Amino acid sequence: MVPEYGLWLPPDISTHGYQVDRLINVLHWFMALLFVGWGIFFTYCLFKFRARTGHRANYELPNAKISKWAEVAVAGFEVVLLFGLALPVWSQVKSDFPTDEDNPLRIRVIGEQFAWNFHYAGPDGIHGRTSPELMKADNLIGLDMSDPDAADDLVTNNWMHIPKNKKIVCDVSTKDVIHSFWIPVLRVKQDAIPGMSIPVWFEATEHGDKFQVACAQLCGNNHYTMKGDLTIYESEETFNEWYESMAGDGEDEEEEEE
Amino acid sequence: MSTDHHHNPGFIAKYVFSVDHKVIGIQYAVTALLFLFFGFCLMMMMRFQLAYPGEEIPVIGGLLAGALDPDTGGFLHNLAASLVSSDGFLLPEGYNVLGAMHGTIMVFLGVVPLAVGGFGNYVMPLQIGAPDMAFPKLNMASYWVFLAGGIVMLVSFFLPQGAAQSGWTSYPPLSVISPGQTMWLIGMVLLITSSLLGSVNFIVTIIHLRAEGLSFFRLPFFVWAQFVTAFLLLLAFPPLEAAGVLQLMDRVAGTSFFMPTGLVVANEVLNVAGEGNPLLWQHLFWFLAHPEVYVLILPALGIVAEVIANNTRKPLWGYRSMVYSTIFLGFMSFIVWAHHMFMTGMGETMSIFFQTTTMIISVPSVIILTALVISLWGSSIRFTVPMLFALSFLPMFAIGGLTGLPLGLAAADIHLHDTYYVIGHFHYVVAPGTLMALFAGIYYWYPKATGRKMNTMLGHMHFWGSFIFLNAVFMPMFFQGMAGVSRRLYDQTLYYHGDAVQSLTRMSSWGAWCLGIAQIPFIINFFASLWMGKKANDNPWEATTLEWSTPTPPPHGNFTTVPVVVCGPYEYSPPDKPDGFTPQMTANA
Amino acid sequence: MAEHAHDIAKHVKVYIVIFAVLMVLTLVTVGVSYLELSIMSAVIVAMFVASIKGSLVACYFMHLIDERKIIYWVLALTVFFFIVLMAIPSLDVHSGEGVVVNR
Amino acid sequence: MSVAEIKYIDKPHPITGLTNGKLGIWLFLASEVMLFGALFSSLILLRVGSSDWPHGKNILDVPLATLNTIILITSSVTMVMAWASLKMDRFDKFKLYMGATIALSCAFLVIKFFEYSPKFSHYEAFLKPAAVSKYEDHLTGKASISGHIEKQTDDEIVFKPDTPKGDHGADHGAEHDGHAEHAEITIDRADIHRLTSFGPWHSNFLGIYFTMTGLHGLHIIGGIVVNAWLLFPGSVMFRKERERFEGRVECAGLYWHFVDLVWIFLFPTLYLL
Ligand code: HEA
Ligand code: HEA
Ligand code: CUA
Ligand SMILES: [Cu+2]
Repeated sequence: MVPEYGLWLPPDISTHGYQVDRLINVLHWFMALLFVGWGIFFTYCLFKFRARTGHRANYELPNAKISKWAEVAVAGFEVVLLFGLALPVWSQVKSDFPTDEDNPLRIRVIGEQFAWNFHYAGPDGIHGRTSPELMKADNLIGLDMSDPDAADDLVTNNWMHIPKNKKIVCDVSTKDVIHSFWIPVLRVKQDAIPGMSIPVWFEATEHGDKFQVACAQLCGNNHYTMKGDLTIYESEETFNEWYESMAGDGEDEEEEEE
Repeated sequence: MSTDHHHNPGFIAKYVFSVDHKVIGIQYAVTALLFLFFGFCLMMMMRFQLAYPGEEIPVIGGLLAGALDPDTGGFLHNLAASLVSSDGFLLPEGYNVLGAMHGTIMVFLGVVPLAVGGFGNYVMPLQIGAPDMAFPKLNMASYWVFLAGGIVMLVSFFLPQGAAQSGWTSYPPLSVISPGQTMWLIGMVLLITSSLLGSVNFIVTIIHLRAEGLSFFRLPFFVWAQFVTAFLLLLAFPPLEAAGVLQLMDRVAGTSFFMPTGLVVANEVLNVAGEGNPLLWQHLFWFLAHPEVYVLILPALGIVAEVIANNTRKPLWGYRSMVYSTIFLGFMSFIVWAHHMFMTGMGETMSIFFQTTTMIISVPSVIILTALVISLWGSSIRFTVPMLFALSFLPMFAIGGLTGLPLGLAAADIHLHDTYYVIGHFHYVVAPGTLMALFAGIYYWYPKATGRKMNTMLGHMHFWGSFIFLNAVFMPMFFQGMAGVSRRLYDQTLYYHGDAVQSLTRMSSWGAWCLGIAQIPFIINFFASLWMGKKANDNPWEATTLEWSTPTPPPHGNFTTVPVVVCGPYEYSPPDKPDGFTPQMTANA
Repeated sequence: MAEHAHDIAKHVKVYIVIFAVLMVLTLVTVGVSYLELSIMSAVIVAMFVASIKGSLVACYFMHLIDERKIIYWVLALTVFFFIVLMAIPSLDVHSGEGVVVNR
Repeated sequence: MSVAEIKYIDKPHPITGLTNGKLGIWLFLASEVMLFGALFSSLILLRVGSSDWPHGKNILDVPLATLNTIILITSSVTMVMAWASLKMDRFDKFKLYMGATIALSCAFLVIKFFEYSPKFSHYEAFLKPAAVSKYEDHLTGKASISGHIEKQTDDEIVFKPDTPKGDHGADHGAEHDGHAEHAEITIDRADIHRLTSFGPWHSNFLGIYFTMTGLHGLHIIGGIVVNAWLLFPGSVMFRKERERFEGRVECAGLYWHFVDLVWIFLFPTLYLL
């Protein structure tokens, strides 16, 4: 099922996204109101005060208290937007990370020119060690197979898999230049900064396999091809089934599976 | 210096290496217009790729593809190789080259030199009753350094590495590892140096060389705008110069100021020392680049204020609060820079601080715009060509400014950052905003500089064409951005959400080409009016400010009598002369 | 500013004194650097001495001590933005939620 | 056309009390503050973010730099004395002091040259973690050996290491270590992770050191050019336009003191901390 995309915001399938959307919508109503009101006054002036015979400019300045009120109202509304709508969402997205009780699924997201790699920790929940020296065409994230934690790990290239209704934490990093990890339908965006690993979290509320992960930051010639697919499973069970089927495939990383 | 005026200089000294601010202003303006045109041409090529991904670019594509052969391509060979494939369609790296150079050229070689170097240089000394800039030779140097910077940028297209391709923001590590960036950095260092020389000159001139009686609160608003702008350039540009030097070191001396340890490019670990910080560049860049955007808008606001006051035949409403707002705006613009970096993972406190300052900085803009609109009340509006441009500036700048608000709130920016919404936002302020204001300025001051008026009919054609098609280009971008289309995207149809709005992209592209056609009357008008324009008297717009009280075109030294100022800048329709106006300068001192 | 010759002669004496003080302070800061202080106190001492030296140069050689108001204003503005600029590192290092990976 | 005169070139403006030149030079210095401010800010950021920032004294030559500090401060004094001499109507002394200023600035550059050049023949070999124990006795850094290259082949390097850390008497700058009596050692290329001279590419510390001192050096060169102009061709102005000439000397002086001031901060931050 390809979601309906249109002129306004793309569909939202995350738990926090509605707040982002609400902020955007409220803000645009406010902007439209301001613009229309202001535009009516402007157009009226253009018509009413056009130069014509018998009409003369008035040297006296209008005592426009209304402007003060309008300005105060604009400023006031901005305060409301900022403290009422914008900051709470931001702080939820940025600070209220899932705790251990939520038992989030942690995925390492590693950008490179021009692909997204997803590093799953597997049943043990611990990501195996990686190192730059080991990053080669057959081991894109440089997973160190001598680390026991790496044994049950799985790495996918340009294809992200997550279960629905589960909190996901992504640790976003990059091998080379700056990328920006973006899933439009989940209202998630985080720059991948070289030398850093930055966490973001979200939770999907729909499942399906026709979603996309994008790169939002110019990262070189093929920036435009740097998109991944996103499959969201109906439940954790189906997600685990997928995981096991992949792990059993005997790809490079899983050869040491017991 | 001043003694030079007494000699009778030869042609070269008079028109090429001139120290006269008026000649330098015109040199700046013409050079900048050519760069604007060039930047626009780059964009028209890009717009073709966007509208019809992977198709051969008409005419130019074939032309460049023909130059791909190193033997027959001649000097075009390198250019062609960096832009097009053998089938004549734009390469992804070519797209990036065009985008980066469009941004750079428009901002640093087009709008700033036109608004500050051109209008500032030509008009400001006249408006304050000064014989010239305080340092005429420095002024000349500033132009030539600017030109050198521009030439470096242009030449870079024809070198084997091609021109810069990492966006006008040049974020490292990408900019450090991609070709062409070195010339960009050298060019930028020259352009920055030129701006610094210019801004020192502007500030000293405005503080010291005002005519007798011209107190600060009698200055035309345009001069105020230039004054604040000069401070922005003076204090914000040096950090970018520092950053540019650091990036240059990273590229040519193998340092790693912006390169952290363990970067792996194409599966090879980069052999550099590491431990650098890519965000350092972003901080230094935006520390300049946010004030820079106000450098783009303030002179435009100044022009609009002059034209509106003149054509409403009435003093500006709220002149003082406009001045205070401008100063406040300039000051605040130094502490909002990180709103361009909300998605880099900054901490919460920091983002709250920058969201708040961003909301605060929108208030002075609202005040200035409101003052300009209320100035219409009770006026008698003459719809001259400059006035049409100035009036259309107001709603279009309002759209651009208002759409800055969602970007300034980090939560909304999650969705909008780095999408076409941002492109829409800032083009509404720089193109339908600043560019329209600059056109207004050209039509308004042309008679002063040349002694002839530009043609009104062609002016109307230019205005309506530009007005309609600028909106046609940029309005769809908001919807594209909302839908989620990333900027700097060679081919958006690869994404579901991008494919869904491809028709908008196409519309925007057609808008851009029509916009190009709409410039033809302007170009004709600009050159033909030099010979065929209606002769203008010294004060064709019946304006009050000082530049209109001196002969047209103004002589060396600008004024034939010592100007003495007796009143504020906008004494239109005063009670004692209900149908007239009081010039700022007394007839004879 | 444009003073008379005997004022200048007085200035000259001041210059010599300042010169001596600067020399002493230079030796002091070099000397202190051999004391193996902790990095924190070393920075504080070094910056303190450098600030004194800098202020002496600015105040006496550059005559800032009795300069015109307008220059103070320009410098005050500059100093403010200078401080903002100096805040960049602290903004960056202390507040991000990202983890630096030293791989 | 008396209207055409630009005012306040030689006489101060009645309200600001400044000539154009002086106001201009102060504005220029304000922008210079921001330029060097940005570099200092970068230095702090890089240093705070670094895992192993070297002690300037261990890499750089403190005695030479101290000498340079003294030279530069002296040149600042001679500069201000040159200006004072003009004011006291002693053109001969002006020439003397100005000449001294220029000579001192040239000396500064010469010393800088001697400070820079050994860095490019002095190497550091960063070892691969696995190979560190092999060269235990010779380590000069955490996992590195610095010294001079005696001979190199495709798979080996004959290296004359500096006195290893811990040995006493080694804390006076690496440059002198050429004299240290230390046996040559042979390092396998395969054990080396990165071999680099002490140029700007060595580390961010040396990178910022070369960038900042280099930029400062360019400012010195600029100052020399201006001062030389004032001393030779420009000095004819003294008789023709006395006040204007004094103004120019004052502005050049302000610039020169600023260059000195920058050095006063560069010296401890780079060399001593
Ligand atoms: C001339 C240039 C200019 C101007 C004036 C502005 C003005 C503003 N800009 Fe914009 N901006 C840019 C040029 C400009 N910008 C550029 C070039 C970029 C992108 C750079 C890049 O990434 O390449 C950018 C990007 C940008 C971002 C980063 C977006 C992102 O990358 O995610 C943000 C975020 O806060 C922002 C905010 C603002 C705000 C709040 C204003 C405010 O100052 C706007 C204030 C104006 C108003 C609020 C409207 C005025 C008033 C009315 C409509 C009247 C109504 C009044 C009454 C009824 C009384 N801008
Ligand atoms: C001042 C700045 C400025 C101006 C005026 C413009 C003007 C225009 N810009 Fe530009 N643009 C930028 C600054 C500017 N832009 C920047 C900074 C970027 C970001 C780059 C990046 O991603 O790094 C950008 C990016 C950008 C993009 C996004 C590319 C991408 O993300 O992939 C697009 C897409 O359509 C675009 C289009 C246009 C168009 C159609 C115009 C039109 O409005 C142009 C109109 C021009 C004219 C009408 C010319 C008029 C002059 C004449 C006719 C001369 C006559 C000559 C004589 C008389 C001598 N611009
Ligand atoms: Cu990765 Cu764009
Ligand atoms: Cu901004």
